[in-house]
Amino acid sequence: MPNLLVCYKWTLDEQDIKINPADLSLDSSRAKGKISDFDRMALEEAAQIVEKQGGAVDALSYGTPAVKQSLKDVLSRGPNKVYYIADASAEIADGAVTAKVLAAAARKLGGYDLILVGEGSSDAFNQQTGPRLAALLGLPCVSFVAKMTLEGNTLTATRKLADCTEQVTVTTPAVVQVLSEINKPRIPSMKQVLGASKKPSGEIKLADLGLSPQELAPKAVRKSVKGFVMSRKNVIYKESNAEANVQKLVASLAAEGLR
Amino acid sequence: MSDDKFDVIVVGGGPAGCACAYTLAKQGKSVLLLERGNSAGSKNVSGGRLYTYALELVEPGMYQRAPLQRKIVREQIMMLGEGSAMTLDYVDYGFGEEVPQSYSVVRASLDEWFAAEVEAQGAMVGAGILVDGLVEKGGKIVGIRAGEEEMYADVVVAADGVNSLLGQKAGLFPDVKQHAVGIGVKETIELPDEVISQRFALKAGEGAARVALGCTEGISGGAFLYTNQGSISLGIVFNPEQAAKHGRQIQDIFQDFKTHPAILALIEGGTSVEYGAHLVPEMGFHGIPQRLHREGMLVVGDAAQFGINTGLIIRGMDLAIVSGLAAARAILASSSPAEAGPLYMRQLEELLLLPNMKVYANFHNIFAMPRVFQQYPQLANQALQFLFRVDGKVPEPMAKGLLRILKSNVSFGQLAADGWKAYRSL
Amino acid sequence: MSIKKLSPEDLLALNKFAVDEGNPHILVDKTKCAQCTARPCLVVCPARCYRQKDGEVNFEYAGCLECGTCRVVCTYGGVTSWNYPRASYGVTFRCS
Amino acid sequence: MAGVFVFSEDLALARQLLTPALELKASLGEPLVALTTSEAGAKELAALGADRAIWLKTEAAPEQLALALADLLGKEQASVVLVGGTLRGKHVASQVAARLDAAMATDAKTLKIADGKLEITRVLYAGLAVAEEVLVLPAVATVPARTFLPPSAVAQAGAVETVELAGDARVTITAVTATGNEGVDISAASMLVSIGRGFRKQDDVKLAADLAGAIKAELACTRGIAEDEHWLPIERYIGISGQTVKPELYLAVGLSGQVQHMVGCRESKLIVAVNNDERAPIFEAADYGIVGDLYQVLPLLTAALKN
Repeated sequence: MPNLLVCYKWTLDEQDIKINPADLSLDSSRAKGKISDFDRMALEEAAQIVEKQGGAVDALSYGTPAVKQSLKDVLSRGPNKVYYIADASAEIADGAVTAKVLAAAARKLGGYDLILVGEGSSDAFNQQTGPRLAALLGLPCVSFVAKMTLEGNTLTATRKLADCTEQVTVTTPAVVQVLSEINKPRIPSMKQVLGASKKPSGEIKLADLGLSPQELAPKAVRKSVKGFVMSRKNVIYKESNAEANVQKLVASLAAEGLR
Repeated sequence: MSDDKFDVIVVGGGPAGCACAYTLAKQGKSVLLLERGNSAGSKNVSGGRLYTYALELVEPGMYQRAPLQRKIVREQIMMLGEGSAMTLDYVDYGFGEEVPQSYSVVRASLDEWFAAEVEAQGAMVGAGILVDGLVEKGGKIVGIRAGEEEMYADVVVAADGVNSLLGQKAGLFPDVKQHAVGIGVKETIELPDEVISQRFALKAGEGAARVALGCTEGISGGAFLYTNQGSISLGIVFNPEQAAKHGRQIQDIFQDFKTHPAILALIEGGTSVEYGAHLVPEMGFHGIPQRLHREGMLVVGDAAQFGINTGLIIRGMDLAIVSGLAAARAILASSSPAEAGPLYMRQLEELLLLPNMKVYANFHNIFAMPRVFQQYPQLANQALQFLFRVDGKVPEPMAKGLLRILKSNVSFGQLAADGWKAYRSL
Repeated sequence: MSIKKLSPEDLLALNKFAVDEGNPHILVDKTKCAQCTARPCLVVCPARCYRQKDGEVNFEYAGCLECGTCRVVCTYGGVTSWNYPRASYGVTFRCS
Repeated sequence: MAGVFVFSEDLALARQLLTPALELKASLGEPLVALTTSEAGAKELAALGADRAIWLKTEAAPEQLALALADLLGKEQASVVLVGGTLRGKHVASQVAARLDAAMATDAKTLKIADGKLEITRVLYAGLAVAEEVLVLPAVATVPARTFLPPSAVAQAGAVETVELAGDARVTITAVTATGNEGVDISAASMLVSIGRGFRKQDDVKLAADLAGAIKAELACTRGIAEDEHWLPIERYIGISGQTVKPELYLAVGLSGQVQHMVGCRESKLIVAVNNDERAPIFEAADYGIVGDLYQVLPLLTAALKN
């Protein structure tokens, strides 16, 4: 029976982040955390596999101490146990550091048939954790998976790429990066929510992962972050007479040189 | 004990539910607190003042841990005229010498904190769970249903708010009537804390609470303003029945009030950050349903329509907490679920909730007098304008002028009738 | 930013909503609304979820503040079903 | 040896990559090397300014080359590697970065060298913000299609080399189906009619198709229409995890304009919205808009624009 590991990220909810119009700085003081949207599909996929064919799912996250807020939520989505590395270094960790920390933790935990990740994090959306993790762990990587089945130690997957759809097979252990279309994540039911508080969590200390300060130094550093401001004409026709609206719009398009 | 059976299930993570669950858990009961929002407080809107005594009843000193905003030392009453306003500003640093009498609060943080306190007492807290039904067996309530799943308890406490769908499902009372509630709308406006202190003549940590009349276009209702840490809660409560008849959208009336020069001066430069709305029980003692319990179920807080509005004092959260506490004490004292209901009613008396509400029982009659919301505030403003005006012309004799202003707003008959009615209501 | 009058759209835009697409938590029967001349919902819904267009009452649940006013004022049975949104959906207040 | 390297399995994209790469080459004073999987492609890239163009001779799919490519780039001591930002490209870039222990960023919109480091800009929080990031060298960055125009041909073409690469055979491809998108690349279309949840059933998509036909536009859609309803193929989906487009005209019909969608189209020259919900965020993001029922507006608009 398969042993699965899902890596997830605890991110700020972008809906709670405000742009200060004066200097376009971001105010995230009121922002709540959430399990990164796309990681929910990875959690759901793992949960469905185990619900169908048995086995066990663990979850793993590397984040600032705020990652502890995620434990109940993540456990309500299927995993039997959650491991977390809560360390301030995560605040500035880049894709290189994150993958190294997760790889070291996954190696330490050991024995997983599949490691699942989402297609990108909902904050930075760098989309590199999965393939990087596979490279570091020496595992094959199946990216952008729209559908998957696991039979014994053979994973069959449908990859959706821009120009084609690929059917691939791989012998486990492997890393799978799932597309958001692979499933619709559950709204945890009452019993799943309540059951989560009885499930175990385990903290892994960053210091116990044997990574050197050099390995933990980010190679990509954020220099500035500014809110994006859309500046548009915002000419809206809202009379109750649809024909009048259409005529005005057509005239506007003509004035813009489009027809 | 099995996984799906508790001593008590509390539905709703507001002040009533939390106070109840906290007290029960502290006394060793197995308690499940369920909240439909993703976190407690995330679905809740209130004007924003908590009278501290209620938290003190739950546990002395508890208020010191709570994320309260500002200690209210200024009580203000405002009468708005067209482009003018009269404000009565009462300062009292002595309100509650040892324990400050009241604080402004923001529910998103207050309720979240309270639910965490409940959890720390050993109760199980489940957020993001919508309870949509009750489980009944042999004429008793024995549990709740959320989606396909059920959970069981000796007693279910419905702290599910003013709409109390659960109370209705239990057959305890019919849906609230439109004359019995107010519709409150509220904007939260952020301003630097120092600016708020300055504008309201407050020291750091001190707050002002204001009620305003004359801003509802004659609809029964009034406005409120509370100073928080770094924000101001500004809103109006309308009688929905009258508002509908009046015909102007309530948001538009609210926005006019917000930009009334006397209000604008207080919030200018601020940033609107949230808009909420909520029903408020308005009938006071007479609005309390006949039945607040049946075997296996108690109704607390807004769900029981507990609220006091004297026009000057608006109370809801404290009554919610007291009723939650009353329910908890009743459950702790009862040896069977059947006993809990009558004991709860007795606790509501002993904890002085019902006696308090009885004192103000007829106050809603005052709000049934339409002139309170337009003519009288206007009268006050016109009178003051008359008294303060100096323009070089020969003024009308004072008595004559005041009489003219009085008569233009209200007849002697109306005045006498209103005065008598108000006196009778007190 | 300075304070100005905000339209209902502006006010709702301040809030955080998770819309349960295709799953309205409030059901409105337009044939009932057609018989109602008072239409209090158009005036008192603080989110203006109810709007009149071409003589018809249109209901949009996406900006609902979950207050219950429409249910309470509707005397014609136009609001046929009123529930809270499913868990994790609807409005989330952060500073109220 | 050092160098600025570009790689994309998509030749059109590889050409575009040369433009920022030429600037980086100038800043770093290092040669520009283009990697591609076809011989003709290599020749073409050499003619567009690559000092060297390497034909990666292989039977393997691009992402199967990731580790071998990383070894090649390691041997070449690449300073900067620009990879075409397709899904395959992102896979390759991530694994190359891991193997080289290099910094990496996806979807770089601007790139420059400053203080011996690679500075890029990219969006954060589903488009809410734009970040400047500084990547130490060696650095890997993916660049989305159509971010840059290809450079013009140079007088003297670079050298063309051939390197045979073995693919990683651990992932076996058993079947490949070309996606039925009639060969249309919506990111190349100059006009798009994009649809969202305002459409009640699949048949109604015809209303949008008629409009698109009238103005010779392509159809696009939101994530929900492609992934949940499957009314349009996934390649027509615009958004954070879908396509990014910047047409002359983006006509958004019955879509609310969530930031996750808008990030994919906000660089459009003109955005026009049709939506019955006046408070839909799409109107904030639109130059022109009609508040109204799309079932009523679209036929009128189609008729009006036909002439």
